[in-house]
Amino acid sequence: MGFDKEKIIRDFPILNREIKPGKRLVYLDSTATSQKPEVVIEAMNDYYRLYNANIHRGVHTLAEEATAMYEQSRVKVQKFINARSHKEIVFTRNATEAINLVAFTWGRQNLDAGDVVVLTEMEHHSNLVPWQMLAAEKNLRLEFIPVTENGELDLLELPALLNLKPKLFCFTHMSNVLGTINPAKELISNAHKAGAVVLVDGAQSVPHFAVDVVDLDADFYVFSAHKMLGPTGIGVLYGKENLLNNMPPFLGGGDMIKKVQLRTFKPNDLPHKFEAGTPAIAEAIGLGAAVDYLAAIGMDHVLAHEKELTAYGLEKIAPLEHLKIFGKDITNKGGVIAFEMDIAHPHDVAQILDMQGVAVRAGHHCAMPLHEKFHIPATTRASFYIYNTKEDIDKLVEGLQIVIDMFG
Amino acid sequence: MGFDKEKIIRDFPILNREIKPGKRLVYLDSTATSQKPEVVIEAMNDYYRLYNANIHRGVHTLAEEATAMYEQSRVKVQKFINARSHKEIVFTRNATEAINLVAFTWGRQNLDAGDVVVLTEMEHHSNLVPWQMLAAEKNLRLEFIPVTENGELDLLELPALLNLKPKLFCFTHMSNVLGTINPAKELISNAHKAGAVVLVDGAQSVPHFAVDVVDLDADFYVFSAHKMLGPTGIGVLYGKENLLNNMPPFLGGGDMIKKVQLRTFKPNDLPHKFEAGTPAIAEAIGLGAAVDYLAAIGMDHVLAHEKELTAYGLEKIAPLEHLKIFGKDITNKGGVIAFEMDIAHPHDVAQILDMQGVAVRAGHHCAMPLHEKFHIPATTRASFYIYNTKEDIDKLVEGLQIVIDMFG
Amino acid sequence: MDDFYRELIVERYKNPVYKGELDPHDFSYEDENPLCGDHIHIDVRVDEDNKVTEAAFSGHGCAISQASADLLLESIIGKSLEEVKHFSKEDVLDLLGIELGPVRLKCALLSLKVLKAGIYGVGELDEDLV
Amino acid sequence: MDDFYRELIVERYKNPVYKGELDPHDFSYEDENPLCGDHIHIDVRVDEDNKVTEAAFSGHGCAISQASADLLLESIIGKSLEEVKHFSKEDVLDLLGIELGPVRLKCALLSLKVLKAGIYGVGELDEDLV
Ligand SMILES: Cc1ncc(COP(=O)(O)O)c(C=O)c1O
Ligand SMILES: Cc1ncc(COP(=O)(O)O)c(C=O)c1O
Repeated sequence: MGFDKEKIIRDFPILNREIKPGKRLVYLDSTATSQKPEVVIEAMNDYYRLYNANIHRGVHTLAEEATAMYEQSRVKVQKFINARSHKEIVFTRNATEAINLVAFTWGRQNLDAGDVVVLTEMEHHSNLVPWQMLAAEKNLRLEFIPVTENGELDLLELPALLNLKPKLFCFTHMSNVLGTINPAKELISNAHKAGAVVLVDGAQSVPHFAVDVVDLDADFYVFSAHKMLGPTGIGVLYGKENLLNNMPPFLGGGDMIKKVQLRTFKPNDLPHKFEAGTPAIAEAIGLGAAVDYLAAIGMDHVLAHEKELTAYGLEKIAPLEHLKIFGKDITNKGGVIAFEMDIAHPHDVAQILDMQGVAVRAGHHCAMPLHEKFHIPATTRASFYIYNTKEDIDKLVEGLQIVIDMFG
Repeated sequence: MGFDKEKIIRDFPILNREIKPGKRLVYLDSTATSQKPEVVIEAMNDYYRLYNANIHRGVHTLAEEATAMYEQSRVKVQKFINARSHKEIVFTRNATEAINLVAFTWGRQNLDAGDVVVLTEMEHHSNLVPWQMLAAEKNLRLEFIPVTENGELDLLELPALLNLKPKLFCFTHMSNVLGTINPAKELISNAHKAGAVVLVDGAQSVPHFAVDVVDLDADFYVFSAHKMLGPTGIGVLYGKENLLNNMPPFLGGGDMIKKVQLRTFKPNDLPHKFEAGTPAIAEAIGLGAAVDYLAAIGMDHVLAHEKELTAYGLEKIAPLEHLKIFGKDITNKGGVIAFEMDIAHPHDVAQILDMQGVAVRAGHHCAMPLHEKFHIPATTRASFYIYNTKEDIDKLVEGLQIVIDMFG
Repeated sequence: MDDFYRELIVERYKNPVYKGELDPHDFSYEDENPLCGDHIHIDVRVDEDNKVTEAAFSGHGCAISQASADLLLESIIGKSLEEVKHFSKEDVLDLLGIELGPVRLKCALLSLKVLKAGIYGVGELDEDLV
Repeated sequence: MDDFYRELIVERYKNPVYKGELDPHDFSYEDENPLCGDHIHIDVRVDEDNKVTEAAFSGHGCAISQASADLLLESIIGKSLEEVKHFSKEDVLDLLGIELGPVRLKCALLSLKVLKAGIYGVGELDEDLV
C-alpha cells in the first residue's frame, strides 16, 4: 500500500483519544510500546469470536484453524526477517524472555568460568541482567564496549575486547535512548572472526527498519511484538537452526515434548521444543497481522518517514533554551530524541506535556548504566513511529515552551 | 448475576459459529481451553483502542491508566483465590511457566542430590517435565502416588511416600483427563506435617470451583487464564509471600530490577521481581474481566452446573455399546468425561464428531504416563463449562451413535 | 453419508488387504506417532531390479493411518524403489481421496515416512523429507 | 494556568523554605527513588517532649518530590513524633493539593517515607507502611 499518511492515522483508533478536554493524544512513546492498528485488534477478535481453540493437539475444526493461523504467523515472521526456516522462529513472551532463554540454555551449556562475554554500555536492562545473573552463577567475565560522548559505540575499543576471545557478544541493534543504529553487520562479522557467538537485541530495530538475519549473519536475534504494532504477551527468538538444535530445552511441559514417561521425556522438534505449555495463540495471530501491515507499507518507507521526523524534531527542539539533546549528532539515528532540561526534572516535563495531550516517557528507560555514565539520573524521551506527523512534533515543542515558561 | 443459562450463552459470540452447513458449534473442549465471553474480549479491545501504553514507568495519562488496570487485575485475582496480598500474585505466561518458575528458583535453591519430590501418576506433563529436568540436573528422586483402577489417587500409598521426608510435593487439584478432584486440603496438611513444601496445579480447578489458597494452605498454586474465560498468554503463580521473598529472581530484565549497574543489579520488590520485561498487559486486563465475570456468576453455581451436566453425560453415554468410560465411578468428579471405544481410534471418533459440529479432544491430553498406566495410547475427551447444556450432551451422544454405526 | 470417512477408508481399516508380516524380507522399518499412539511396521520384498514384489504392514492406529498404509502398499507393488522414493504427501492424499488438517495429516503420512526411512536405511526421517 | 502544577509547587520547588542540613540533629535519614533518581535526606531536631523543633531536607529530584518534602517539614514543626507517625499519604496529598498517578505518587511520598524510616529507626521502610 506504500506510505499513505492519512490512511495510517485512520487505522489507529486510539489516536482519536482526548487526553484532556480539547487535547487530542499526541503519542510520542512508541519506543516503550507502539499503538496497534485496527487490523491487528480485529485479527485477535476473530480468533476469540470465531475459532478460539487450543492448538497442535486438536482434531476438531476450531483447533485446526487455530493451529494453522498460529503456524502461519510463524512463517510470516520468518519471511519478515528473512530467516531460512520457520523452525528458527521461537515465540516467547517478549524480547526479554528471548534473551533469558538463550542465557539459560545456550549460555549454561556453553559458557564456563573465566569465559568472556562482551556487551555494550548502551544495553537495555533486558540485555544486561540475564548476563549478570549467568556471570554470577558461572563466574564469567563481562566486558563492555564504551559509548562515546556523542552517543555511539566506541569501535576503537572493539579490537582489544575481541582479543579477549569472547565466547559471546550481545549488543542492541538500536539504542532505545540515544537512537543510535549500530553497524550490526560489521560488528557481527568481526565478532565471528574472533570466534564469538552473537546475539542481537532487535527490540528497537525490527519495528523500524528492514532486518535480514541471514544477511547480518546473526546467531540469535530477539524482538517484541508490542513495539511493532503487535499485541503484548508475545516476542520472538530467532536462532540459527543448528544452534537451536543443539541447545537443551528451556521450560518443561506440554507441547515441548515428543514423549513423556514418569521419570523421563523426549523433547519435541524445533521450534516446539522451546514453547512449553499453551502458547500466546491470539497474540501470535495478532503479531502475524502486524507483520502483514508493516510489510504492506514497506520497511524502507517506515524508516524514511522516521528519519524525516527525527530530522525535523532535532531542528525544532535544538534551539530551545535550557535543553540538551542526548545523542544529537549521531550519524545513523533512529526515531528517538532523549533530552535533559536544566530547569525541570524529566518527570515534571513529562507531566506538563501530558497536560497538553503529549505522551512522552521520563526516566532511565531501562538503561541505568548509560544514564549513570553521563551522570544524569533520568531523561525525557520522545519517539516516533509511522502514525506520527510533523504537527505532533510542533505540539511537543509548544509543550516544552510551557515548561520553560513555568520553571525557567 | 447468578446462573442465567440463556444470558451466559448469549455472552459467548463463538457459540453462533456453524462448523459444517447446518451444524452449530457444540464446544466440549473447555479443558483444553475455554471460550471467552464478549466482556473479556471487549476489555482487551478497550485497552488497545483507548489506553494502550507500557506500564509502571510512565507518567503520561495512558501509562497511568494502563498501570492502574494491570495492577487492579492482580488484586482481582488475589481476591478471587483469597490470597493475603497482591504481592503473592505473579503473572506468568501460563500455568506451565508458573511451575517452571518455581522449579528454577525455589527448586534450584532448596533441593539437593538425593532429595525426594513426590508427584502423582495423574499429572499433566507441565507438572512432570519441569521436575524431571530439575531431577536430572540435581540428582533428585521422584516418587509418585499411584492412581487406582477407578481413577483416584491411591491414598493408602501416601504415608509411605511421606515417610521418605520429601522436600516438595506437587499434585493437580483436578485431573484434566479423569476429572478427579483431589482432596487438596487433606493432602497439603499431611504433606506439611511431613515437612514438604506443596505446589498445587490448579489449571483445572480455579476455572471450575471456588479455590481459597489460604484455607487450603497451599505454598504455591498455579493456573492459566485461557482455561477460565480469559485470554491466552497469561497465567498466575500464587506463592506465600515469605517463600517468594526468599527466592532468587527468575528471568532478568526490565521491570524486575530496582537498580542496575554494568555488572550488578538489585532485584525489585514483589511481585515485580518475577515479572521481567514488558508483561502481558492486555492479557492481565482480560483476565481481570474474566475473574469479574466468574465471580458475578458465583463459583458454586459454576460447579453445580458442571456436576449436573457430568451426571447427565455419564448417564447418557454409559449405555453406548463399544464404549468404556475412563474414571466413571470417581467420587468427586469435575466436568470431564474421557472414554475409549474398542471399534474406533479416538482421532476417528473426534473427527466424526467434528462433522456434526461437536468439538472434543482426542489424544493423550498431555498425560502420557496416565494413559500408559492403563495401556491406552489415547482417549476421546468431552468436557463441560458454564456455556454447555444438556442438549450439547445429546448432540455428543448422537455423534457417538454415528461412530458406532460406521465402525461397529 | 459424510464423504470424509469415505467407504474406502472404513472398509480398508476394517479389512486391510496388505496387513501382515513378511519373513524373510529385503528391508523393514517401523515408527510411531506418539501424539496418538499410531504405530506402523512395514516389510518389503524386492526383485533383482529393485522392484517391489511384496509388501505388508502391521501395527495399530486410527482408520486414516491404517487405511493409508494399506493403500500405499497396494500402490507400490511393481514399482522400483527409485520410483517409491518420489512418492509424495500429495500421492498419499490422492489415494485417500480426502483433505486433512495438520494433525490428521501426520496419521496419513506415517506409513510413507516409515517406508521411505526403510528405503533410505536411515534412523529417523525428518518430517520435511516426506 | 493548569491547576496541576499549582503555583505553590513550582514556588516551593524553586524556593524551598526548609532546604538545608541540621548539625547536630536528633535523627536523620535518607532514601532515593531509583526510578527517577529522586534523593531526599532529612535532618530533624526534637525537644525533651519529642516534639519537632527544627527540620531540614537536602537532595534533588522532581518538583513534586522536592515541594512535598518542603511542605511536609513545614507541617511537622511543633508536632510530636507520635503525631508524625500518623501522617498518611492523604495528608501529603492534601498539602500538595493535587491528585497523582501511581508513578508520581512515589515522588510525592518519598519524603514521608524517609521521615518515618528516620523516626522508626529502621533500615528501609516497606512502601505499604507509608
Ligand atoms: C491439569 C493441567 N495442568 C497444567 C496444564 C497446563 O496449562 P497451560 O498449557 O496453560 O500452561 C493443563 C492444561 O492443559 C492442565 O489441564
Ligand atoms: C533495546 C531494547 N531491548 C529490550 C527491550 C525489552 O523489551 P520487552 O520489555 O518487550 O521484553 C526493550 C524495550 O524497552 C528495548 O528498547
